[in-house]
Amino acid sequence: MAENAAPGSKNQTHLLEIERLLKGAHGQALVATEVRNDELFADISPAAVPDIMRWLRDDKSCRFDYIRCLCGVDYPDHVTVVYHLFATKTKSKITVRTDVSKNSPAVSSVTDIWAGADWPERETAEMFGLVFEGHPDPRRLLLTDDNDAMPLRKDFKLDYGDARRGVSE
Amino acid sequence: MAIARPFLIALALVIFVLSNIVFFMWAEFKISGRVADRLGPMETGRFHGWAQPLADILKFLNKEDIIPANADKLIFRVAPFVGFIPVVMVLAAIPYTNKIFVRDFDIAVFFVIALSSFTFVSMVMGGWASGNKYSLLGAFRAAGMLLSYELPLGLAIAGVVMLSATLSLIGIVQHQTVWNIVLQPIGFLVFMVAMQAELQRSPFDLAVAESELVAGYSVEYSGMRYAMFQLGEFFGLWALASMAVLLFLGGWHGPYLPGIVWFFIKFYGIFLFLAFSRVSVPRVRPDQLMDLGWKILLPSALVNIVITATLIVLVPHYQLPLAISEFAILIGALYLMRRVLK
Amino acid sequence: MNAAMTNYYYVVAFAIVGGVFGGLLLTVARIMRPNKVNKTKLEAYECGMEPFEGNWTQYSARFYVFALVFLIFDVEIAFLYPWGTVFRDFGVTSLIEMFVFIGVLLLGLVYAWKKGVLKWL
Amino acid sequence: MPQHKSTPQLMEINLGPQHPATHGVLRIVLTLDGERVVKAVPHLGYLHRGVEKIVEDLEYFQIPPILDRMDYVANLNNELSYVMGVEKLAGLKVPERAEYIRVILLEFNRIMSHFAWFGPFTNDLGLFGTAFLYGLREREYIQRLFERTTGARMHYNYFTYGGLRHDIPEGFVEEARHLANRLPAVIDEFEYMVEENEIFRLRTIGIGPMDGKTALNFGASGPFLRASGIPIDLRKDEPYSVYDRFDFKVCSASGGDCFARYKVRMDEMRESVKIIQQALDQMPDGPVRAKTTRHLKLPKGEVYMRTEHARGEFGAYIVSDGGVRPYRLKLRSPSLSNLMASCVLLPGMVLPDLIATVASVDIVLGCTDR
Repeated sequence: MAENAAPGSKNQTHLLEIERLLKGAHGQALVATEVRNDELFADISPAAVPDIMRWLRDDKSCRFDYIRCLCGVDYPDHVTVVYHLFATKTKSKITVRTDVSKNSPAVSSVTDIWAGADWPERETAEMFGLVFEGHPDPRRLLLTDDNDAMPLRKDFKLDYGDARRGVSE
Repeated sequence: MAIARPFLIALALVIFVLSNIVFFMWAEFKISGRVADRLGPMETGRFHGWAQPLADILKFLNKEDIIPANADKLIFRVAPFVGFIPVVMVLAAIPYTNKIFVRDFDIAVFFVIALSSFTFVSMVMGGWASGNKYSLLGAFRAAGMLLSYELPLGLAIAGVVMLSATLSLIGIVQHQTVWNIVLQPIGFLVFMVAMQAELQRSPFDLAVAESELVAGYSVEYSGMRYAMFQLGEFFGLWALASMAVLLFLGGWHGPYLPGIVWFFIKFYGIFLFLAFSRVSVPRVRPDQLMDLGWKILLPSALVNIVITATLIVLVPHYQLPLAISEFAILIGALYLMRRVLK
Repeated sequence: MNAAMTNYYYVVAFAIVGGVFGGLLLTVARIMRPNKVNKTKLEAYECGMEPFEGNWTQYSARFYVFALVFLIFDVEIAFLYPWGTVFRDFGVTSLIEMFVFIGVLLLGLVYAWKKGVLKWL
Repeated sequence: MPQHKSTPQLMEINLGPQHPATHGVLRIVLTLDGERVVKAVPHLGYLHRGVEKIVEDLEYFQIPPILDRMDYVANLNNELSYVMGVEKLAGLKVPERAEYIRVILLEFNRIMSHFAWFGPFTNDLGLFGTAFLYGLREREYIQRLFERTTGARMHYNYFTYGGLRHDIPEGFVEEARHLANRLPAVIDEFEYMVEENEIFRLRTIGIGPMDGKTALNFGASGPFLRASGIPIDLRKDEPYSVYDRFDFKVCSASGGDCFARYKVRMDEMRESVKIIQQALDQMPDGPVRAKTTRHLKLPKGEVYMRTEHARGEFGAYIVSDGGVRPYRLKLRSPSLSNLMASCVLLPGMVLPDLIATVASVDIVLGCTDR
């Protein structure tokens, strides 16, 4: 499939170049980076989110001008916020992950960088109990206003009643 | 007996028109069905759903009548009657042939125009009194349409009045040796467009505007009260379609067949036009509607009057020049409009 | 009774029949229909939500201008009809007079148009 | 004449959730000045069923039927992103025949979805019923093929990791070819029906224009984005499945108004027909399903798989902890982003234009709310 570009392909080289530039510009905030399957993965510290994101959009070798997906993943000790970015010119992809601690679940909003992060951030906020600092309209998106549950956290269990009887483990 | 006579005539006429309306409703179901490539009602009454309108009326009778708590109850109750009674009164002035008519009014044209615009008044009243925002928006729109389409309608008829020098509908028909549609194509077109607006038929059904205002002025009306608005509209259709036939299509004139048959052939021709136009064009926007009324229809109607008056006074045999110049202007204007819109 | 009076007698009769007929329909409906109102049913419809406050609002000022222009032209129609029935008896004079009348009103329309008050929205 | 200057009294009104033109249960709280929209605040969540939470309790093979219930107009397109993501994580190789059948069904599904958009769109413009039923009629012909193939009318549950649930029925190819040959004339008919209509043009041209840059910034995708003059189509840009073997062009239009959105969808259907015809010609024989186990265990890892849904980019972000259930499955819905983008257009519009614009975006609330 066209998916798995061979190592050393044009795209791969470009991603490695971005990885190098990223390390140079924001090395101290990077936790880990990896190029796999035509995609760059970068783990960053939450404090560096606004800087790195703005750099990713504005730097002329990156130009990640399109936010595909913003979501959270709940782990036992932290919530990871995952940004899937895309550059429409070079067609390169990057996945940025940042681990937000559950004690102070705050991360800077990226709505001023990509307006498309608006509703996904609202959704992530209500589903995981996060706070996106600087979000222009931090209301709930899908849940009712009086619902304080954080449904997508793992400690929130669905109650099926009898509906799941007989489903194998 | 002389005192009871008008009442009996009125009752007979209302029942006659009502039976026609039942047919209208059925025909509209079937036409809009066939146009949309489906069958329309097929079950009610076995034969092609002929009883569907009756079933609808029965349903209206069975519906709960709800008057919202914050409605202006008096006006809310009165509004359907304001829409219904004037269009029944109009029936008194409409002749069907030179023998079959109720009364020959010498100002029949005036009378019909004046009373048929009461429909809008009832909409404004009903929409305002409902105490609902959607109906209020519908009422705004109805009022705007009343203001904008009353004028072209009246001015389009003025040309006909000038040709026949009378306001009596019977007189106007008798005067039409050549149908007025030939002499007054601009007037006819303006009349037809304004008529659709007066009747709240698509593309001018803005006061109802299902996809925008849910049901416009009639949001809060249910059951028979709602049905009365509908009945009023159908009676209005009866009145204005008859007017179109009498003023522009030569009324009962026609070869071979008796006059009354000709009248209804033409009448149902107009009805078919209305039924088809309803299902084939989208709705216009309120501002486009106003623009059409004020900036196209009103000036065209005035141009029509000016041409007609000038030719009648200055040219002895004015009929042929009038027809030629009107058609020339009409075709030119339509061509220009198409160019602009493309 | 003269003809005009008879005409209007007929009109009144038609009005009464219309009113009685409508009333009859409502009465029949009143007998047939159920009547189980509750508070929710009596609420104003607003797409299934509880309505916001204030169901009546002001009319737009534009509306008033429309109504004025309408009134002027409606008066014109009222003059045009009787004129239309008799104007050929007076020949060119009546023609010019009416043209001046229409012209003045048309100027008014053009003025209103240019001023931009014929914008609905 | 002095203009009216004092502050007008504004009217606050709910448009939806129970409204004929909000395509389900979208609720927009409008602040109106007359009929001019001053402020439009969308409220979502009336169809929120917690898909992302439910799937965490399901095994991988149980998930596609849940996804069918998201975008209930283009169901197969929903399934694709997810099954391809699982395949990628598991390293499954899908048989060629299955890929081709997938493409054929996906493109038919796209056409169905566009038909189901076209009808309601004209309905919202006030062409009551006519074009709506034409759209549904054509949809029904394709629907029959789907019913025969998958055994279900709406919730197909036909794609599965490793291929398809079962092979196509007897006579599928002939019927599909017949449908595909018929469709261009149908699309021409639809265009003729509305495009020559002055009122349709007046109501759509120049209404709700969105420039490409804004659309991109808002993460819009699909026909909505392409109508703004940005020809991004994942089938072409990041080819998945066997899309790189077909000859088709990415349709885009300039203007970004309602008419452009309409035009793009119409053109796109023609391209879909081309893809279907090519796929039918090239389709090989063979198995339709790779060897897999029922209780599939995915290796630890994550994948973001995106496909070109009928409405735009549909993404499935699967995080696996090595078990039989996904640790997290995020579904990126194209309707959500497109709706979000279109909502900035609404203030300043008049009510009928607002209805037309929201309708032109082609939202499905099941997909938006998940």
